[in-house]
Amino acid sequence: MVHLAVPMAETLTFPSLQYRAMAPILIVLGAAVLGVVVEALVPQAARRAVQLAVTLGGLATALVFVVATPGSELGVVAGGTLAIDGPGLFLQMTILVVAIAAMLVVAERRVDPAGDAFAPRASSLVGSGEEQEQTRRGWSQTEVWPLSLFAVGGMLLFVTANDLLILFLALEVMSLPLYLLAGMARRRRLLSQEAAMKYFLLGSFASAFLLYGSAMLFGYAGSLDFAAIADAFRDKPGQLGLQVIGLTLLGAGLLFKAAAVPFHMWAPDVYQGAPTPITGFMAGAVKVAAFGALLRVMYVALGGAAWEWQPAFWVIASVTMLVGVVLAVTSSDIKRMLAYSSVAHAGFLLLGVVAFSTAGLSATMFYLLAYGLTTVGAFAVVMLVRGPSGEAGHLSSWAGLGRTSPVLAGVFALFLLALAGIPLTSGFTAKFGVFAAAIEAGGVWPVIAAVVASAISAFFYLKVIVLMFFARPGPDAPAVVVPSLLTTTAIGVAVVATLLLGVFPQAFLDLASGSTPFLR
Amino acid sequence: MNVYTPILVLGILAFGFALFSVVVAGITGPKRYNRARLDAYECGIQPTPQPMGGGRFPVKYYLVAMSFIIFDIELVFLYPWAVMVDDLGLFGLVAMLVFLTNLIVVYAYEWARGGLEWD
Amino acid sequence: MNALANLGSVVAAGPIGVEPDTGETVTFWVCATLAVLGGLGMVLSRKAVHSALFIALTMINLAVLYIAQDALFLGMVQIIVYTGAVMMLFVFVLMVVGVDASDSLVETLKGQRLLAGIAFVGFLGLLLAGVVEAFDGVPFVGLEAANTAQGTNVEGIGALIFTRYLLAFEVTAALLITAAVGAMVLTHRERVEPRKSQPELSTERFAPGRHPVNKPSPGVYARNNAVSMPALLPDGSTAEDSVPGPLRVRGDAREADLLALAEAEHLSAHEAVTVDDPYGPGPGQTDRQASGEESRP
Amino acid sequence: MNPTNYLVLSAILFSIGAAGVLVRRNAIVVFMCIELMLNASNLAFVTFARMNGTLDGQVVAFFVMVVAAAEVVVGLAIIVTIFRTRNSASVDEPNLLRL
Repeated sequence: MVHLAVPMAETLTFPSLQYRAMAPILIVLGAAVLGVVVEALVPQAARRAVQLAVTLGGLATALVFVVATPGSELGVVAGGTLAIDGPGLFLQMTILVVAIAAMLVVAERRVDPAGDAFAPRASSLVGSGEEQEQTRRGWSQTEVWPLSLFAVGGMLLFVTANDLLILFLALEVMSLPLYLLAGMARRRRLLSQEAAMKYFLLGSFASAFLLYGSAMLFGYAGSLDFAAIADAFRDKPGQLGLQVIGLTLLGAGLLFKAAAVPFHMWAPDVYQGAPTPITGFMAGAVKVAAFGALLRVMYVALGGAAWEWQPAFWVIASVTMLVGVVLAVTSSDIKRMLAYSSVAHAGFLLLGVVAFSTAGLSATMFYLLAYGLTTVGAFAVVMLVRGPSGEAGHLSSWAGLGRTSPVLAGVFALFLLALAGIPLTSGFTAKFGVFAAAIEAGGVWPVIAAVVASAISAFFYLKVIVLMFFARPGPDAPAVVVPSLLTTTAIGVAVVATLLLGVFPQAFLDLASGSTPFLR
Repeated sequence: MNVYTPILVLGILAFGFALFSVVVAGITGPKRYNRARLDAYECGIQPTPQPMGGGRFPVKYYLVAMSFIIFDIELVFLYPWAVMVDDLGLFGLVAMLVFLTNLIVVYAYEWARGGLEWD
Repeated sequence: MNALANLGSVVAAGPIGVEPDTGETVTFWVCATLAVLGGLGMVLSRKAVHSALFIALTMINLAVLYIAQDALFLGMVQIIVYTGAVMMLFVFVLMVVGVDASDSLVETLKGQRLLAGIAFVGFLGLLLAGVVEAFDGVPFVGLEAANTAQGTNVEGIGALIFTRYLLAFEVTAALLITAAVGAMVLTHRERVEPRKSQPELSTERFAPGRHPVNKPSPGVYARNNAVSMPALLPDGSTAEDSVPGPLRVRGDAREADLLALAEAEHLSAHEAVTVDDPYGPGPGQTDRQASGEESRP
Repeated sequence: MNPTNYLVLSAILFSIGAAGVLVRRNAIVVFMCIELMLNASNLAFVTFARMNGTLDGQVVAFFVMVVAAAEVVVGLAIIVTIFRTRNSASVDEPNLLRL
């Protein structure tokens, strides 16, 4: 045998797996696998209830484990591929809270007379007799739950990835279920499927760039580990071209998920086409995950090259904000408007990232918490305003909503004010934090651009509010549906968070700043 | 000569054989044409260009193709594990069992939901 | 396995921390040329099937280059997973979608191709500048030591997967489950009604208006041997259901040809067949006549 | 031969793939172009592995192949589904998502 000819094999050292530190990730992924088992074993009628219990139970347990992680468990775990540290835990907590709220909205089935927001079977042809029969029998595509759990598991990995390979894998674990979920809407299925295809093609295009960037950084540093890459940037001058290519392509891949200009073109189409609960989930949780990963990559791995990426990021941040708000002003569909608003918020968030300081890190994390919850709430409200053939997307049908259903319009107005960054809402505190961090880092001009963008954004948010409260309802005024307890809870959580983070933000600001900095 | 020569020779042989077969068949085979010869045989279908909507695979076989890929990947993971099984010991066995459990879950799901039924 | 391992060690014995030798140089230039041609062919060919074949060419050549670079296991996986499974799925989907589906190469956005070309050249230039600047003249450390640390290349990779990259390995399982569930959700049409049992099927078969026995077989005459030709009933009319359903649906069924009808009439009148043959010689005797060979019994 | 040639080849293939994504309109061909980009990345990883004398790069390339396979299953399922709904697989065709 060949073995005789070669030297004795080196003995292997197995990684010590710190299960406690990885518990939230393992719980969520385990719950997802359990969800697939449920799909296999539980009969159709009972599936939804069981899946709901597994999903919410899994997410809540993971949240408890995240919050209760003892400080002694913090560290770089799983053979150095995962960093469970303060920012990582804060971001994981944010993702889980946003995901729980989003899952409550996903579970809603009182709003649409036919059932939940998803096709009874995504494989049936639209409008076929088969589909009508499935709708009549009240079937629902319960695979939505395990798929969402896989996406959440990917997000939890994404924000703690400390290694280029795990970063890439986590990106895919997060994205693949979302591509699928985007194409499963009950109403306007073709639009939904086109959104899924667009999201998929552009998303894999972006992850190919991320991968090539990783390859270049691997070639430069000789290691996949973030800490080793940071050391290389510190100790190994030269090969500048390789550094720049690597961080540009890696940054492009991450900025795509964050929906920053010029990688934003998927956002409006996908947000509009996807089932609205999933849109809320994507807009809230994916944004948190993408920025979490971006923060870690930029601060830990590429921190030594900050002088290389900071100028470009100042520009990207400014352009993203301005392009986002200008496009939002011109859109007449409520979901597209919120999508462009999410692009603009990516720009504001980038201000915190590019500040490259502890203040910037904690401000960005606080912003993500505030923005994530507000967005989930806003999309939940969008789901409730319905015309005869589904959601009333066009802005004109929102006219006079303040008169017919003042509570709902008031809640939506609160969310819009928070997104605009009006004082006493979470949006104000969040924006104030990133602006301060950016000015501290010398980005005066980008902050001026941000103030201008905020002013423009206030214009279109207020336009919607004025439309709701001061315009007369049109002849085809949509009906506002009273949701079940699930969605009500989600909206309630979002309202409380929006007010709490706006009026008494200090505890959360302390939590965010107390969790910095990144371990490496 | 070096180590690449056998590979190169093998490649040339394979290519040459394919070329030889095609060319020789064309040269030595008898050529007798008539209309009936172009017809499909008794059980065959008329050799006309397929109209749109025909000549496609049914989509249900996608699941078969998908299962092939999933278990193909299982195979390429099993191979390095099998080669290293003595060194990896219990640790590797448990790691592999966790992985396999996941794939068994996939299999159970497909089976229970009728994804493996042939008709 | 033994042969593979031997090949691995032989290949590994080639370039060790030095310039690649002549054999590798030749391999590189042959395979690199083919790989680039495959890539260009994929982008430029009009039909999706041709694109698929071109990219398969690229992938196989990349597999050879992996093996040439001491990545024996990876070369094999490239062939098994990429060329064997992934491209198979691509071609399969092309068969589902219809092989004929070709791409109109007409630009939908004006000047888009020009812009893409410029972007291509610029991007390539940047990549090349960066890579060449960084590594020009840097020698390879080589994988001799790494490949033999655990015995062979496969064992070295196995050792890494199950130690440092264990988490990545387990996370891959999540990806595979997602893929399988996704494929099921999107393409598996679940039965609304339970499957019919044998007794139910046979009751149905004997219901009024159904065919309890075989349908008439198609008109396979001496002059025409394809199933798309309907059979003739004794009264000279055609039996429509003698042609298989799918052919009828697709419009592939042919008219019973007039020659055959005339023939049938003559036969029924016990006359010799003297109709002019509008199609040329039929099967059977015609082979020999057409080729001018000697006729032999 | 200069070992950098492998990296040059990888850059060329990656650029061809990226250009193909921008030029082609058929969703399946666009997806093939993305696969070419992943392959080019793998070649870079394998070359760097040899340059650095560690197997890490090969392991990454191995995982990328596995990820690509999962991605293909999901992506082609989406494309097949949309095709069944619309009997066409062109990215631009009756595009409801345009403003």
